[in-house]
Amino acid sequence: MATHTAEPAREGVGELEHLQPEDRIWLLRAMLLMRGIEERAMNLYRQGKVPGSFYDGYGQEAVSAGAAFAMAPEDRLCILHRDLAAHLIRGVSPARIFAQYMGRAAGITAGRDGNVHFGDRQLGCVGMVSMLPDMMLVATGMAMAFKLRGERRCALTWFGDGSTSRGDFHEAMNWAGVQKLPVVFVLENNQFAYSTPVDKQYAVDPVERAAAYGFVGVTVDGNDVEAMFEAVRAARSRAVEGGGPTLIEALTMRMHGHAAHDDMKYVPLEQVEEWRLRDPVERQEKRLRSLGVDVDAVRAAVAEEIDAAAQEALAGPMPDPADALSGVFCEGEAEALGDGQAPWSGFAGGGS
Amino acid sequence: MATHTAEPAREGVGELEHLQPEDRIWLLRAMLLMRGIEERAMNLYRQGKVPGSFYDGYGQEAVSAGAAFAMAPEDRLCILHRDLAAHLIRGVSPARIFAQYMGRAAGITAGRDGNVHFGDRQLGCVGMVSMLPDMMLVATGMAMAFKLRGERRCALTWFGDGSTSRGDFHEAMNWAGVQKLPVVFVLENNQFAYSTPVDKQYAVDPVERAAAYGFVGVTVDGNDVEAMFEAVRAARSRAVEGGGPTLIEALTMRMHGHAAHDDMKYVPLEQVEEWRLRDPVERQEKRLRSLGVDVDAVRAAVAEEIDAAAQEALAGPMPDPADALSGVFCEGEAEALGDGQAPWSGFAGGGS
Amino acid sequence: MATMTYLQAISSALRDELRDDERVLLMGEDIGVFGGAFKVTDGFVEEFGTDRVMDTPLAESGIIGCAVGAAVVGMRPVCEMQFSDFISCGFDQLVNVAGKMHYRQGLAVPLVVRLPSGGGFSGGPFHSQNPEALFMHSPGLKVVAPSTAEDAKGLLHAAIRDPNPVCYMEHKHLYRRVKGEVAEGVFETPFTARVARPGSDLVVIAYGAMVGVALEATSDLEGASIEVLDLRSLVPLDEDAILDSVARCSKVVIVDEANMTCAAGAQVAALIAHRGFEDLDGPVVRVATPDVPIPFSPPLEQAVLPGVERVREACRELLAH
Amino acid sequence: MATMTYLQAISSALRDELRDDERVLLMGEDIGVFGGAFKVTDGFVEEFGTDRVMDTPLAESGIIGCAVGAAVVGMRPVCEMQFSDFISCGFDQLVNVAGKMHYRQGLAVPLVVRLPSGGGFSGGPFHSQNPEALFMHSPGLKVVAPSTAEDAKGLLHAAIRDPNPVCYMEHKHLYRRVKGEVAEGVFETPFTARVARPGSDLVVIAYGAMVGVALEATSDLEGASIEVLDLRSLVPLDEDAILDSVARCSKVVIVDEANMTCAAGAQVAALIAHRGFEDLDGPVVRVATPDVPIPFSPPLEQAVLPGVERVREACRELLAH
Ligand SMILES: Cc1ncc(C[n+]2csc(CCOP(=O)(O)OP(=O)(O)O)c2C)c(N)n1
Ligand SMILES: Cc1ncc(C[n+]2csc(CCOP(=O)(O)OP(=O)(O)O)c2C)c(N)n1
Ligand SMILES: [Mg+2]
Ligand SMILES: [Mg+2]
Repeated sequence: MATHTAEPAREGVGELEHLQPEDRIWLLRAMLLMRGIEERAMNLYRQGKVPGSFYDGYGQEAVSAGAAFAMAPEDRLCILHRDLAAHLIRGVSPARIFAQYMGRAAGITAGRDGNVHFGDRQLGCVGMVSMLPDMMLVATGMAMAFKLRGERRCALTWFGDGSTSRGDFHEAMNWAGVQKLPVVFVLENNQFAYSTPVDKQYAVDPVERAAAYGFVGVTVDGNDVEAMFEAVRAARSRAVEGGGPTLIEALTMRMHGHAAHDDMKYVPLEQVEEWRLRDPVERQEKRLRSLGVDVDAVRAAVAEEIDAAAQEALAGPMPDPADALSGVFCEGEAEALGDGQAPWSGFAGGGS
Repeated sequence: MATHTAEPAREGVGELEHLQPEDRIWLLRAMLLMRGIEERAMNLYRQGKVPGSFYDGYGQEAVSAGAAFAMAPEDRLCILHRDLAAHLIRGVSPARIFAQYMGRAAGITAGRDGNVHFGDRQLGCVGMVSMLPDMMLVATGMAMAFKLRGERRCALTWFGDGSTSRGDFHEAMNWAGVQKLPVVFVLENNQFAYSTPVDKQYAVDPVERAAAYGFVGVTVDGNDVEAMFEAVRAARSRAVEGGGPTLIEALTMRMHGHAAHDDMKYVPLEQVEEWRLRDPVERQEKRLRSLGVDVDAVRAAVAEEIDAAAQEALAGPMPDPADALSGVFCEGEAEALGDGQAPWSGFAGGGS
Repeated sequence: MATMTYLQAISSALRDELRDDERVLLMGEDIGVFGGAFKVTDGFVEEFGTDRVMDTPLAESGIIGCAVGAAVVGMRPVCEMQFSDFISCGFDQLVNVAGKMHYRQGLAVPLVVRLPSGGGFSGGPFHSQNPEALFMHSPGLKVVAPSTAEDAKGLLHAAIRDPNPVCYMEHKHLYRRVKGEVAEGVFETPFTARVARPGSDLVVIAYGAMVGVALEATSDLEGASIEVLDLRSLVPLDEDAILDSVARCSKVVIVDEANMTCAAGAQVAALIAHRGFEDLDGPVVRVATPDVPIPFSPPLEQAVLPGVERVREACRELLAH
Repeated sequence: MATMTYLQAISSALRDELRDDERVLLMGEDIGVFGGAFKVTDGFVEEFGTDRVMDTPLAESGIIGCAVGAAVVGMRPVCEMQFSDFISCGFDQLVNVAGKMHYRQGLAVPLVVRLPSGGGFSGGPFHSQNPEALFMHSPGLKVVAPSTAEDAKGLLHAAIRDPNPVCYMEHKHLYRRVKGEVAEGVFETPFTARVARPGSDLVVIAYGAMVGVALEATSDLEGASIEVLDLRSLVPLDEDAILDSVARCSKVVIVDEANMTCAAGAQVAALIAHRGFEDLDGPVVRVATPDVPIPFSPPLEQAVLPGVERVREACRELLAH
């Protein structure tokens, strides 16, 4: 694959080297889509059209957008609950995402699983389980298979600061380290786990643990989508070159409540205000404007796409209750995950 | 308690300062008892008098002897499967230990649990479960209670190199670190987990993890009983002074198979030979001889004690099958763990 | 007497125990400053402080394991699983460390695990589970499941004062829907069954949220006299009360919300088929959730959860037998 | 045809699959160089290498979780729990990640977990458990439990070729005690029940090690014609075969080694009490291990495990009914 032979040469050079103008616009588009879809979904939730609870990643859009953009079609992802942009970059249509939130038949899980618990298997993604951070082990196992088969592929998963306290975090980090697996762990540190601040979760920043597991740990500004991209691109290329795992801590902030019901009055206002000045979408817009990109046109196109998608989803039916009992077991052949879209220009022919 | 007020003054000074001649003899006695009891029990196993499987700690006696010797009566211990000396120091009689191995009524668990899975609750010890290293969390919880109640007490547990790969290792280390609890974790690194060498268990020595959890990690020669004692004494005093947990890695070697059935042909002979030269019992004997102690007299006394204990145990009955169903639930008042014996001269009136 | 919701009754029991007994300690994720995902401990930190209403790290094995350690040195920990589903992450500590301790070592582990459970609100596969049967199959754990506000309080007091590990199943769907008169102060409800409505033609045996469903489904079945037995406690299981009802009614429908296979209802049915057989006049009918994860979307979820209609149908059929 | 022990049959199935299908991968603690705690994979590393017979870190959640990851990218992992008891440490990954994946996401997880289970050799509370009911109660997991060498091989082939997670219960006590003729090469045994001995007066329903106990206990019961039904598969459960036997024999004794409450036997009894009721001529009798941890000392262990005597007594009583 072009990217793989090309990469070593690229090693070490800065993001500008890797991101063409169309890439940088794609990154903005992904973030705008994520924000716009989640805002619309929140309204639908308020109108009672989205059942259950509702989670969003407002202010964290750069983490999933930048990371997913560095992943190749043949790579595999376990996407978490604040990472909507990753689904969009892999090729999931906004209409299916709205349908998913609303529990409609056209949703990725056809109403079986809730809101953010989905992943399009045809696009190389595994839907998360609620138990955090269980998916770290699934990603580690994918990477283990890639290494055993001698494939130049990589697995990536996101997880939160709170979930670093759970045993599965350790079992995955240790396993990936001792077997030197091609996996990228993106720690999405948004300062809180529900209402619990990080200082009740750990005494030392978890990025420090990477060295104790035998691999690289880096900290990135999680609100800079191009910095996110570059950190993950480098980690991915290390992984496929046999250099082992990387732990990337993306520093960001959860700007909304844990879920729709949460007024987050436990968060100091100053903290929110301070982070508001570092909004990842505005930062990328500023960048692009300075390059002469017509950002308003991008915004307008995204808004239109979202309207159309919401309409399409709202017009779709709910699932058929008669279906409720089917599919507990796979009846036919087990079908492995498929390849996803990979819009980055660095991937020759890697999707739209 | 004398020990507590006395300790701060002692901080920093070497083991000679802390160990009186009678203490150093006690340490040898504990190791000789452990080795002698396990050797005898192994014979009983071969004769079919010990049901199930049989585990021993040959060559690792210093780890449990030195560590337990530094614990006060009011401290609490979770003792593992290669730590027999700790039970002896807390005050469990050899006869009850033989009875335990043989599944007799007089055993500490009265035949309910097997061989090494015991702890005398009246002596402040909790019997281990097989799932490793679950007891790390139990010890952490004890320490949490001590801190919440403002008590100057400490919890200690041992665990093996292999068990550091499990999630509970992490949940305990992280919890103890973030809450700065008075707990001492003794990592008994005997180079193997059953047949699995440490290089398949981790990429970096686990002692390095301590810093990433926010507390001290030290490495000790696990075959030097006085060095073990001193490391744990210092860790305990740090703990009761509010200094938080300590991870102590005791470097040692499993000189026998994982259990009686294991010929350990997966272990390079040179490795065993090299460690044989560092036998912890011989080292302590040499020390004491140079101090003019009559080591042979100590040996003879221990041998006699073991003979008598084995005879006593062999004469005892098996448990009554009619008892098999009782005691699943506690019917009366819940009774907390009691205080153990603490023979170290540093503990005024701490036992025999 | 005061009127309380099921949720207020739980809070009230916790508050009373924290006031009465300094050994009582609450542990859980977001139970302190935030007052818990369902606000059961709302305002508690203000009265009892962050030490006794502890916001723990996100670590269920840690919560159960540390609670065991605290319990054996004299504390009375009450752990909250944010959702009962997450006990799967602390399962080993619960069944192997807490559950087997007293039998193996004679060491009591006075510990309560609160498990907000059950579905009905589009919680999806990971926020709707009813794991009680897993505990029933693990020796050494007691299991209770209140259906009324009164029992929610009394069973929780009894659980906290019990010297053993007790799994306290609190049904999320009842939190604010169920209201009732609750006696003032501390009272302990025994771990026995309760006849929710006496009857003679057929008995519906249920617990937790299914008791309300059973009562509604059978409130008017063409004048048939339908008994509803509320188990309240699953371990110990009140076998005498069950066999009693069967002897009186000779027709039985067993309802539980958990997945059908090996559920609590299976044990009750097996008990009746063995020791109540002679009294039976008709098959031992079960209504439960089929063996599927609980789906998220309302039409799917409603299709799998046992509802009033399914229970009524089952009773009608059996009465006609 | 070759004569093999139960253990050799398991090894043979694993060896055949490793030869036939490069996607097959064995993962577990000490299964490589050492050949496994019970020597099931003895000599495998020499033929297949340490990559395909992988000595993993001591981490059960890691083993199951990584196996799920490998499975969804095209591998066919077969995990060994060193003892079935340790699945408690990987329980969450098994029931929540592996078990629910296909229903939730339409993603198949072809994965086998081998679980050496059962007691009878003073293994004590942590090396003698029979956790199958926990899996039966968790939707999305198949569960099989062979009692003969032939089925040990055929069920393992079928499990490895099944596109779903399968819990393969291998009973430690049978490893070297059970011998039998086993067909050459690869053959798949369907996940259905098997009549181990036909009969007409009473049927004993069992699986795993209890099948042998049932056969021995009923080999000569004053000339009564006793059927023994070997379930072989617990999920799916062969309900037709069960109801069939009940229809023919009208008297039923259900034996399992697991703790009584909510065990597999409870489900079988509940099924019969519901759908086989009309055919019953006597109570549905159960023999199982009482709800205690499995004690270590032989006299205690023998007192709790269901043995030939208890089963014979149960049959005698029921026949006299
Ligand atoms: C094992 C587990 N325990 C509890 C929960 C309930 N819960 C859902 S999200 C959450 C906080 C997660 O915090 P973090 O990992 O930082 O992710 P974030 O939501 O901040 O992105 C909790 C406790 C869970 N999902 N999984
Ligand atoms: C959770 C768990 N998995 C598997 C086992 C089976 N097992 C018993 S001892 C052992 C090796 C333990 O190695 P280590 O932790 O280094 O302790 P050591 O025996 O070397 O002292 C294993 C795998 C276990 N006891 N617990
Ligand atoms: Mg967070
Ligand atoms: Mg070891």
